[in-house]
Amino acid sequence: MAGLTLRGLRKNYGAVEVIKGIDLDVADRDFVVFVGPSGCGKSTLLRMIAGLEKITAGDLVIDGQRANEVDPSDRGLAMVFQSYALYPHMTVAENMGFALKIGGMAAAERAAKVKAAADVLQLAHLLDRRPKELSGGQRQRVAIGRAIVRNPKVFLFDEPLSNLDAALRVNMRLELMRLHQQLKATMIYVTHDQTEAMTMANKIVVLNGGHIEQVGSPMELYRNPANSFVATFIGSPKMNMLDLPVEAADRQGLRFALGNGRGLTVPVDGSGLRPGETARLGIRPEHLKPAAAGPFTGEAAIIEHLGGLTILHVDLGRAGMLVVQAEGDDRTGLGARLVLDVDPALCHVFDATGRALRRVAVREAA
Amino acid sequence: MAGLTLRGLRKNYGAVEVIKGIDLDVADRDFVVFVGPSGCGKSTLLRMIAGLEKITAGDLVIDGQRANEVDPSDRGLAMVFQSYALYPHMTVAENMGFALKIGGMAAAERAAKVKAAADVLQLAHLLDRRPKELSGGQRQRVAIGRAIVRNPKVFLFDEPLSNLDAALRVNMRLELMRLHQQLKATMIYVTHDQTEAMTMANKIVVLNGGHIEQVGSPMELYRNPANSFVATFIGSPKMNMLDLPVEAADRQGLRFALGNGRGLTVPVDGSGLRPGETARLGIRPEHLKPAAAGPFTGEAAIIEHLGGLTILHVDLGRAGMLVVQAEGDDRTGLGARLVLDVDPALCHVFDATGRALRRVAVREAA
Amino acid sequence: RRVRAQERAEISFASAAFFGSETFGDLAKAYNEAQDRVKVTYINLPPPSSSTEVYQGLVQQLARRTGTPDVFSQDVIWIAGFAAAGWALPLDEYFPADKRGDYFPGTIAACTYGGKLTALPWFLDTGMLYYRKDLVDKHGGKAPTTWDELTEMASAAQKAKEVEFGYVWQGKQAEVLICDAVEVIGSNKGAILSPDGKSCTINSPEGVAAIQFLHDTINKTKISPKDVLSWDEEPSRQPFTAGQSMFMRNWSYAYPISQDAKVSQIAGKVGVAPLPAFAGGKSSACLGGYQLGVNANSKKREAAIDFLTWLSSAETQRRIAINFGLGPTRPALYKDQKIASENPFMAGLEPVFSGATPRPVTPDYAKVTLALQSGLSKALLSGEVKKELDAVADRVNTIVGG
Amino acid sequence: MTDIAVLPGERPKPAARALSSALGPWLLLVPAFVSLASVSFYPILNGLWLSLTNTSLITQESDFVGFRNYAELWADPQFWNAWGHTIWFTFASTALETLIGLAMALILYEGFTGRGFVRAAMLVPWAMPTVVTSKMFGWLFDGQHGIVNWLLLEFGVIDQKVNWYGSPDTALTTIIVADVWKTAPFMALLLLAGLQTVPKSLVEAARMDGAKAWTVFWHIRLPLLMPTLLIAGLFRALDAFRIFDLVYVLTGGGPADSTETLSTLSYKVLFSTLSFGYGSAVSTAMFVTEGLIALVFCLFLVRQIRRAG
Amino acid sequence: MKSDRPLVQSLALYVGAVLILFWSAAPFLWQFSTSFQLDRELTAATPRLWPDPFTLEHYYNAFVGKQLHRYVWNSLVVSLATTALCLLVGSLAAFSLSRLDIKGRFGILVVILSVSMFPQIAIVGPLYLVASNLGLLDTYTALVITYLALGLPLVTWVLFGYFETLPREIDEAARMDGVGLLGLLFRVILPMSLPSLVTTGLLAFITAWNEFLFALAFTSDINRQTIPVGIANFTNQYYVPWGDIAAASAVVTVPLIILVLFFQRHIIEGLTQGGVKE
Ligand SMILES: Nc1ncnc2c1ncn2[C@@H]1O[C@H](COP(=O)(O)OP(=O)(O)OP(=O)(O)O)[C@@H](O)[C@H]1O
Ligand SMILES: Nc1ncnc2c1ncn2[C@@H]1O[C@H](COP(=O)(O)OP(=O)(O)OP(=O)(O)O)[C@@H](O)[C@H]1O
Ligand SMILES: [Mg+2]
Ligand SMILES: [Mg+2]
Repeated sequence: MAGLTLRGLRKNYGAVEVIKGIDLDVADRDFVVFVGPSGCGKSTLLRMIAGLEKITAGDLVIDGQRANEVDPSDRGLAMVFQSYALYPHMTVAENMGFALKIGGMAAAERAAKVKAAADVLQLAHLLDRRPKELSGGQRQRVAIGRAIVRNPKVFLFDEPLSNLDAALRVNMRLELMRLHQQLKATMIYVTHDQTEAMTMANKIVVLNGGHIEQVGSPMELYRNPANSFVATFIGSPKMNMLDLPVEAADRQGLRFALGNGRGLTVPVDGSGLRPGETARLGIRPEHLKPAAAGPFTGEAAIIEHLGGLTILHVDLGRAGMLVVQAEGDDRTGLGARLVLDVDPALCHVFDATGRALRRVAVREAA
Repeated sequence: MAGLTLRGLRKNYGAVEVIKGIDLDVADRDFVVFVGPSGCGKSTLLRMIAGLEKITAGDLVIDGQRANEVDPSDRGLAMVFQSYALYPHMTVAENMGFALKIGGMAAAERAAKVKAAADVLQLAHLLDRRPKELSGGQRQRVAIGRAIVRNPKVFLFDEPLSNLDAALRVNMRLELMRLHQQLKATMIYVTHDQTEAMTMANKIVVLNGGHIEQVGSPMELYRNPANSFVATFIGSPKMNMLDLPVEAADRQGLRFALGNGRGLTVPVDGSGLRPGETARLGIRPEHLKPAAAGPFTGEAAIIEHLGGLTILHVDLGRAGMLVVQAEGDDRTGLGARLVLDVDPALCHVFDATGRALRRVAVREAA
Repeated sequence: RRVRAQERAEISFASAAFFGSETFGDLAKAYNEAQDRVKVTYINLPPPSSSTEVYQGLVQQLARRTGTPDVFSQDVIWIAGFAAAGWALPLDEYFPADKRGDYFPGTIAACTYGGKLTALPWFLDTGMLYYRKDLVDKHGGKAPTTWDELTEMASAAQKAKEVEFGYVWQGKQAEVLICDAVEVIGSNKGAILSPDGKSCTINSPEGVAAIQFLHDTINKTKISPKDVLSWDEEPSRQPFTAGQSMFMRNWSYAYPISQDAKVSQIAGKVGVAPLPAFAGGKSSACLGGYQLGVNANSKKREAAIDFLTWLSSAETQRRIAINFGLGPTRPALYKDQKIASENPFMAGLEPVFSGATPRPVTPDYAKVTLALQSGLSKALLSGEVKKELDAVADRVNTIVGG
Repeated sequence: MTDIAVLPGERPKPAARALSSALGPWLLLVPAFVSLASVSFYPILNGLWLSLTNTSLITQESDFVGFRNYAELWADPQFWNAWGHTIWFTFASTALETLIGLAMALILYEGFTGRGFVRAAMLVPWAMPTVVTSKMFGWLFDGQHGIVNWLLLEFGVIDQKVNWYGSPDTALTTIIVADVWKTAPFMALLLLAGLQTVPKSLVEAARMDGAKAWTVFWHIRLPLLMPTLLIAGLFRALDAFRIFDLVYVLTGGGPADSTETLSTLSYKVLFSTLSFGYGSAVSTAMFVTEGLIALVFCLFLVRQIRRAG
Repeated sequence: MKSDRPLVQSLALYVGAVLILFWSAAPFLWQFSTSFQLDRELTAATPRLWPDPFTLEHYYNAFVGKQLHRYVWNSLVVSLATTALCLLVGSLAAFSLSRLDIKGRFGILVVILSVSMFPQIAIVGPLYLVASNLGLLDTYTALVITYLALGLPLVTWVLFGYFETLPREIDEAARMDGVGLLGLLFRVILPMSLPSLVTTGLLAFITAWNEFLFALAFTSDINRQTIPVGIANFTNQYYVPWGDIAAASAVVTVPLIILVLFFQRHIIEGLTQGGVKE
């Protein structure tokens, strides 16, 4: 098992630059998730690491050695494809043993390795089937098994769960996490689903338009997003964003003017902003609570009951909409008038460029 | 707009019965969601209503008239397909106007109708594009637009969102709900995603193996699932199920023996069960709370931080695993020992056939 | 006029398509314009290079016995078959013996089956020896009359490196091989079939010696390249007109080509002569060309005969000789001034045509020729001439005897 | 949207539509069947019948003789000679076309500048009329003036001109070359289409598994291409089995019957000797042999499809 | 993608491409060059690759002497009519087999295909008789009918394969939109199948354009004969005017080459995948 370092990695397709200089360290046994909107370059970056795309500029260092020109099969990586890419003409066992066979391993040894991997993935009873005789989840596990038998330094996954249905997706997610612990392997995982990123990663890399927006642990990103992109991308339902005029701002705090004559002071370093300018206030849905008094007032426009949770879409009128995540089965009726309160210490403020203002007197949220 | 009635609807493919007698009433302006696992017959049922599959037995009544033999295009329904099924060789406007053109409507009138529908869906600027020049969400809206222009009695949707990514799916979900209110239309919607069902439906039909498991409003199903199938299918994370020995049972309650010498009495009509038999205890993850004392003790095996929520997988040892949904950002560490409590009035009990035991002294959950 | 048009007897005429400065369609038109008794419709068949298709097309029409076409043209080798099937009207009463004297005797013989004249000669062609005048002058002065002379002169020229090949002929497994064989065998006093047409005599000593000679030209005297075994007319013509060969056996069509400077490297140096013979034998030339016939089921017999007579008349034959370059079947025309001035080469062909020999006359010719082609090809290739000819003689005997 | 106008559903059209929907599919097949029946079925049945008679245009006979023609065929060395040539021709040209077509397809599958042009050039032989091709090959392989001999001599491959069509050793081979030239592009086209259905991710997965170009081809692309290969091979084999024009124009079956194929034989029997009875027996025997070839291919195909799906 | 290949591999690729070019185009180019050379040069001891002297005589001969343009016209009429009919009839059949619930549709496909296995040699004779009885000899009709049947099996097969890849949901959407059976085919399926129509159209066109045997049997009138027959007719009695034939071949092949060049992409597309990529 091993670490991985990316230094100024770039990729051009003709004149178009798709990956615009990526620097990243992946430590041994990390579970790194690349997340970002569609087309941001996640797959491309992963494929560059795998060796399936040529690197235009920069260095890829695997285990201390520059690997830009190393053949995919010699990098000691294994990849699991979104479409699984199982060989349809081979049985499960043959699929899993193919790499070993090519590597020249003796049949007996190969069978043993395949058996071992199949046991880990509970595939032992399926070894003689062909891919078309398997369910989606089973195929997924075969694809992983094919990676496992090679005993790679690093596992690469490209949206491996996106072809599965919701229930199966949750199961496979857990299974992958279990596997990560069991194999003590380094894993790099691509997804556009922030839930997957949040639950699986110990390090999330948020990509956007070919560059890194932020790197950090899930809760770091959740609590301290570096900019409004990360803030809205991470967390579901996504963070409410209100563009509001600044009433006062200094190093210790920033006061927003709310339409109704009231204000809200957020403890951030507002020294770069002046009164009268507009800044963006970010509030996570679960931090808004119905209360007797509070800075926001509106009426419930849409109510989504999820059973254990209720999502309220509150229309503030001119100021926009707020999404509120209420616990349990909230009984608020459609059209009901709601007053919402929020702990200012949990709010985020972003300047015109989208950069987050530094929190002062950091207080952790509950 | 109109209602719909299904009476003993059946469908055979050769010797295999796929739909095994469905009775259902859909009222005007209902938003009915068919939900169930893959292969349970949702699509088949929807397609029988649409007229795309022949009805083997039973009656389909639309607006008071038997419609079994009516041609699909004459039933006054419109369908939105999972793959959108847009005509690739036509522009958006042509796609939307095609049914009207076939119906012989004059060009000017047609254009007006298409324009009106496009406005509703914010597609007006895309009318001259072809499907392949559209994003997934835009295609989805064109598919809906194609349905809208026909001014149908009932809209039928077959998993219309499953090809979209998570963020878009949430947006389109809201848009569909808005549309339902705006058009005041009757809608029948097929999905296998219980979240969609919960948030969109005013009536959920849970299908399984070709028959109806339960019909009701989302919260009805959530609170009072008729059987263990519905109980686990509805709600996410799904309901914990523990098979436990019955210590005592009567009309007023049922007491489970928990391994550790403690017990849990659930207020259900346990008169059909005897001590010593096994029954299934169902507890929703959000009803389990860490507490100083409680019936369950275990250690945190997997922890999923979702930001606003934390999902704990607690290993009870021999009794199995419990999934706990904790609010906010729970700080429980991996391997931590947890004691969990639950309000017995919120628990469910199912007998050996999976049928839910009737609750006594019904008390609503928070 | 319309009335008169209705009174005219309408007949049809089918023929393979020959090309020239006019077509046979034009001939029919000329006839229609020349008189007002008969009106001819021309049915165009494929060109003679697709003779199998021509044959098939003709047979299918004749076999239906509907009387269409009333008049048709035919290759020499079909005459016996058509006559035996009763499709061809015997013409003896219209062309008594005195009238037949105007034609080459060989062609009249070919038109006769079972003692009856069933076809009328139209135009003609035979195999002939082409030679390089310049080289012949050098190596003996006059065209060879025996195969030995030919071999000698050819070898001499080859040795002197004046030409690559001495003699080119046609050995492809095709109809032309039979023609070449008929000629050598005939020039050795042999024949492929007995005079009654009921047995095969190709494996007689004369026949074997003749075929052995052909084999020797390739393998022993080496005056011929082994390519001749895959050559029919055109491939053999090309090296000759390219100046690579001293002698060539070919039909008359090659003459104008070899004298055309645009195509030929040896224009002006080409002579033609009757094919040589073996010592004691006499030159023999395979008869080709087309003959005319009248459908036995024709309902307009008189009109058909009228047209037939016109087609074969000296006047029309002259026209064909000039406009199509095809040799007349009337010896008299070879002295004709007009032909001589338009197509000067023709005059020299008379002696060649005089020696024309028909191919085996049998109604089963189609089967016989296939067997012969195969057998001769094997004999020439393997060199086991006697053995192969014995074998093919057996096969032919079962065809013609049975 | 709220105006509930007259719904289009009120148009009644019960019986007519039901009928047309039941009969519709068959009605749509009618033109194809009429066409095939009139041009193919009738002659085939006619041929089957004729093969049981001694019909000959020349002898004017047409009597039922049972299986006498087939008995005669069975004992006819010419038939078996032609049969052998035809089978060999079919096998050799199909195999070569497959190999060359596959190589072409593999090259043209890869992206490189000018690929479109090369793809189009590849199809040239296929688009040329067979009549032209055969004349052209007669010309190219001419023993004396052929450019092939000239080139081979120039490059010292041979030391004297080869008489390609005049020697039994080379005649059939040369015809096979001509046929391969003409039809390999068609094969390449089908295989190219087949290659494009092999998902790219499989090839990438194999590369990750350590497979080099050759291994990828041998273990991934080829097995997945197998059904296409078999179908294309079947089409080609059946077509090759009927080879006629090339042989007829180039050698006429010679020398010494060494290039006689079933088509040329049956052509000669049918149209030169006009023995329709015997000739039809030859063509029916051809048909039967083709059926057997098709059967072998189909067996392989079914196995393949079962396996790979 | 292109740059991702190692040098050796690119090199091999280009060598392969050049070989294909040479193998495919060289014979034709040689033929093309022949058409500009004097007949005399063709039989010279050393072949000339470049025409010298250059002559257009063969083209003159072909068009003026042999009236090639008439054959070209006939071929065009016959081939285009065949193509159109093949596409129409073939798409009806393929549509019915692919879209409608016909039992034993694979059996029907196999029958259609097996019909094309019968040796054409054996069909010519009977058909000639039929055609002549119906007075169809020397008509375009006879040729078109025959070529239709010759082209139909492959056209149906390819179109069937293509239709099978088009999603059924499109049909169903159209049915919901009120389209009838033929409307579905002509307004929805066919417009979506353009690549495949191009491919099959080309297949049918080339089949008809190149066919020789039937054309020879059915036509004897220069006003109805097609190019292959015309070229065969160039050979008079024995004389084969190589230069003229080469010229005629060039004339008939070049348009096909241009056609193929133009449609090259669609040809392969038409054989592979359905047009709808979501
Ligand atoms: N072969 C290519 N040629 C040109 N551009 C390409 C190519 N492959 C990808 N791109 C572009 O590169 C960008 C990144 O693509 P990539 O597939 O890495 O996105 P992604 O983040 O994986 O998206 P998704 O979540 O949709 O898979 C996209 O804008 C895409 O259009
Ligand atoms: N044409 C058919 N012939 C035979 N069985 C069929 C056919 N179509 C569907 N089925 C069967 O009917 C059952 C119901 O299929 P259906 O497509 O309605 O499921 P579904 O609930 O829509 O599933 P999914 O969520 O996967 O779309 C399945 O078991 C399926 O295998
Ligand atoms: Mg991707
Ligand atoms: Mg479905």
